[in-house]
Amino acid sequence: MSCRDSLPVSSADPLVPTLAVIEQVIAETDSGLIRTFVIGEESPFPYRPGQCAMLSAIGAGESMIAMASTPSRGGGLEFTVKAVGGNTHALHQLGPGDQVGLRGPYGNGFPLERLAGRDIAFVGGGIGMSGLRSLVNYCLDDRERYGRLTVYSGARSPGELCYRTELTEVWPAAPRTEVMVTVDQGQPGWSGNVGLLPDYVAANLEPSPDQVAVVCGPPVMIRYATEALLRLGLRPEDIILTLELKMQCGIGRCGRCNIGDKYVCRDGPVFTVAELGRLPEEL
Amino acid sequence: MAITSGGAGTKSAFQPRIVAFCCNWCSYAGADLAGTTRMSYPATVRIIRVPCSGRIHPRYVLRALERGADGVLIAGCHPGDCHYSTGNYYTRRRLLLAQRLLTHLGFDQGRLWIRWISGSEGAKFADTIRDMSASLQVLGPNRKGRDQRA
Amino acid sequence: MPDAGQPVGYPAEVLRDLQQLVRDCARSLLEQGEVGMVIGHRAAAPYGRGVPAFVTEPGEAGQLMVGPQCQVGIGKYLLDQTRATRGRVAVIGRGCDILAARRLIADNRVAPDQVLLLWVPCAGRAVPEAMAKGGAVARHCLQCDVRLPEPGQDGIEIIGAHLAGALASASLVGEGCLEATAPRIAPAGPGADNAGDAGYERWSGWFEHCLRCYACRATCPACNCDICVLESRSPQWVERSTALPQQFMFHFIRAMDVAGRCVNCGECERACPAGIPLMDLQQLVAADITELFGVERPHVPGEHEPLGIFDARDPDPERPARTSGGGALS
Amino acid sequence: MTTARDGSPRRRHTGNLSSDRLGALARAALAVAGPDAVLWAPRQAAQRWAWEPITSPDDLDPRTWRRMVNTRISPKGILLPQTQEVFSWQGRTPKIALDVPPPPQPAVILGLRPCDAVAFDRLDEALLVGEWPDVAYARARSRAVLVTFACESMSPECMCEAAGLSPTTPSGDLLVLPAGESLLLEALTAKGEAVLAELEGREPMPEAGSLVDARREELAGAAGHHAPGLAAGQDWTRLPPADPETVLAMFGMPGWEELARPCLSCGLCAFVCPTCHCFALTDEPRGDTGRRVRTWDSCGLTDFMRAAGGHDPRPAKAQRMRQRFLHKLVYHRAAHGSLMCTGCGRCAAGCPAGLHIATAAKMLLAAAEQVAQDALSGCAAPGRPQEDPQ
Repeated sequence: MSCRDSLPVSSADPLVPTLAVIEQVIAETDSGLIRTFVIGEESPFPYRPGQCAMLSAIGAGESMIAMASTPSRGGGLEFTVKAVGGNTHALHQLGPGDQVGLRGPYGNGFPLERLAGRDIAFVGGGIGMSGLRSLVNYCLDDRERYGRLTVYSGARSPGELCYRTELTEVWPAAPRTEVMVTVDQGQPGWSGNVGLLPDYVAANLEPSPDQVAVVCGPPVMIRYATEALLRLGLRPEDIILTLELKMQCGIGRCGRCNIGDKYVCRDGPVFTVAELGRLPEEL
Repeated sequence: MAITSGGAGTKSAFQPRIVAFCCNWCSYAGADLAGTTRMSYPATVRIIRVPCSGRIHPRYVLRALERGADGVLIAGCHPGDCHYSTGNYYTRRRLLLAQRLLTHLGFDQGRLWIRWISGSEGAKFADTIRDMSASLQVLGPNRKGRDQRA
Repeated sequence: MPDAGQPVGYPAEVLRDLQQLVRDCARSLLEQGEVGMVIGHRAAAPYGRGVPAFVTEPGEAGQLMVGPQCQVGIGKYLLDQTRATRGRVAVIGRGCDILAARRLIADNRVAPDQVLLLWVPCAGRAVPEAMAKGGAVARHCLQCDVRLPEPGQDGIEIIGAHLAGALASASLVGEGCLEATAPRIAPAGPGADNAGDAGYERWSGWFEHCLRCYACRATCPACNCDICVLESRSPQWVERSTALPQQFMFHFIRAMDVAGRCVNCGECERACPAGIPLMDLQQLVAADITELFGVERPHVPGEHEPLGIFDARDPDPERPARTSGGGALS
Repeated sequence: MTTARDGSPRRRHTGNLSSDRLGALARAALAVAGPDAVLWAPRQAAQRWAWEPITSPDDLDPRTWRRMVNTRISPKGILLPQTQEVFSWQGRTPKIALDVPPPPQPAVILGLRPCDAVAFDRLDEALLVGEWPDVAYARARSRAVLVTFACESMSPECMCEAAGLSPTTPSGDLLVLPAGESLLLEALTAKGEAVLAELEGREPMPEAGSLVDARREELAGAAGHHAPGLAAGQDWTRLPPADPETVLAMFGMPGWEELARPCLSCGLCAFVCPTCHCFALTDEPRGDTGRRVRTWDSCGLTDFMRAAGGHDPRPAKAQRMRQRFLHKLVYHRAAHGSLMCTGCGRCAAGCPAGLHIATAAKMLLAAAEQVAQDALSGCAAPGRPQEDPQ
């Protein structure tokens, strides 16, 4: 193996994070279980929408989180984090001025070139909206480059919807942009749609010939949303999914997040349904 | 709680670190009494209150030794006096066996003490800690099973 | 089946008859619908060693085998298979397999009416590496007291009772029998060579090589929890790193959690890739249980676990021990 | 002029060393590896062979190694330790400071079997190729000197031939072919040549090119003597890794369920394996300090893929076992062109349930064969299961 001749012995270990500082913490949901962390005044690295980074409350572990901010706007990195495990709970204890471990960017990101000129449906369930938010804002910042934009956002309840200002005010006001919101369970005062996100998309999306869909959410939602989009006539290569599996290294080495010979952390997390069709089904 | 620096040793003398698991109903009250009546015993004991000595799994003992204790005291109600009638009988079996197992693994026998201390036995608590501390001073610091970073 | 040489302990004709009985029994149980599955052993390369067989068709009963080559303890498979199988599941096994099954029943992990236990007499389990040299039995088989079926037990049938006599007199120790003659670690009582620092160094030497592969836990019939404390991350009793304190923690917790429930099957020691004499620890604990609490044969699952009951007259740490030999407790 | 294993052009460099001068070879390798290098060799303790650090190289006796087929546990841990500190920290936020550990001491690994030496090439592929190479492994690997000893005997568990290798596969930096009282040496890399040059500076040695060739042929012939193992006659290199249809057929075989039935979900197979490299990262806090460690992990353990929140794509042991065998025999090859099994046989010898990779390989070969046949006959059917793995 010739790789031994050019061993990266002097490089820094990619598993060692740098320390970054939290600038701001925004509670996204009524329950407080989902918060957005703004980290640093500027991003320490260039990135594209759909990429992820490893965020760590030092001492509590590490989690792979999608960037919710867009590189088109500068400023710090934003991560929307749901308190699920040890590390994410520990992150939720932190506030402005606190340090976090940060390494990245990881993953392939969205195929921006292939989205140019297309009508895009964004389908985001729950915390899955975070990666899509990066892409929506990226598209809005270069609005002429893309066709009609439709954001389908779903959550368990109205109180669990993330990015409410953007969903209700900012994005609907943008040119040729529509926002469709649904919740699994309504509550008093909620006048929007009640129903599962895949059904909502199936009932409302009228795909144009130029239609693509970008889907992110929990595995079950991804499965049903994909079926709905295929039934609507979208081609498998026009359905773009961002997946999540348990990840630890983020760099395709720890052997955890593979689907066939692809690693979700390194070769993904963004795959088209066509690409996944050629891989074993392990989600 | 009145705690003095126990032992008559010199300044450089080794002060054993003791973790004492005390049952809520008897031994913790006993320790409390030792404090309120201003009995003196070594300050290097750390008391962990448990609802019953039956709550104590033997792994707690090894974890304490791993994380820096030199000795571990399990203190419960006298046999027959358990607040939950029989909890300490089970403890007695379990910890006697744990004591044997630790010995089989090469741990010093005197690292784990089991004592019955009632709520009125403040003096017994203070005496036990003093005796234990003196005996651990002879044994020296525990290095077995100990995390060097702890 | 490749020739594995003359197996230790088993006269060839006894082995042949026993095997036939086992196959006939399994076939008839399946034919009559008494059970949905028979768990036993079948031969596999290399060495013709016996690996687990899960027989569901009467026609497959002919693959079942018995004898020293049967390596794998099969009792623990009841945990999976009673849940996955329609009808009862039969285990045709040696004393250690039967005790393993009884362990699962005693722990309420398997319902007694879901299983049928068939006890086959045994003359020891061979060590695979030694098979080519004529065989050698595993160390703990020498101390085994359930080689021959014990009659009159509920829910247990005996296969080949009339052949037990021939096996009872069989010698367990054959040529090249390195493993069986390896000395046990003596109890580390006060004054013993193994006490204190020497004992600690000895176990450190073994535990240093522990890979934390969980093979001991995976094979142990007493380790039958759905969620294992050794893997718990919150609270985390054992960290993943293989530093020596973590190794002691791992083996102490395991030894303590199976204390009084160990069936003396030797599976942990057989499975350990680092060759740690894990059964030494268990046998020392078993001897302690007998000595301290007067429980004879603590490896045989009974109505109560020795640590699940108590006696008001148990030795007391504040008073001199009731029996001598174990040493005064502090 | 030929090309060395590491790609450097070179002339052939061989030597003939007396068997009792192994210590000199070890010292030469240590000199090349560096002043603080550690020597590792197989040693017999408590009836089993294990890799141990050796402080007195002159006491090594290669004749005792003839009784050893291989060590019970692979040498991968010498360069890829089971527990490795990634970094340590001190202080609480907002005053945390990180510190990285010093690089490991260089290692000389003497007495490797070819299967284990080739395994390091596989680890190189898995850990070093592509973006984000594993720097910790690279540091250990770049300074290590690997001295391989060809096998004079094989056990029934040996499967290197099914994995496309042989008892004399040129592997490591320097290959040693034991021949009676001689050790025939051939340098395979620039590092190996440096060792030979260093050795020649200490002990003049004759060239041994033709002896090496003859002995290699002899030993390769002897390989046929090995006992009939389950892998006898199999050729795993025939598994087509890159064809999605075949991969899906192998993945979808119903036989996985039956194959995995005896599996007890321990991690032994991965932990004794010389090529398994999956790892876990965990934090070990101690008050205001702590460290993040990287430890071996196994795809067979139940919590390997379980995410925070409980989602687990492989909850059944059949799924976990399928992942293991497909990773070894198919996925790695699709990505890197080589099998991630070198046939050392440790997993088969050690499996407490008696499971054997050759049983899986047989099923996979049959499934692949079926796809090929179906393609020929024009009907696209999914791979059919092999009912009885035996």
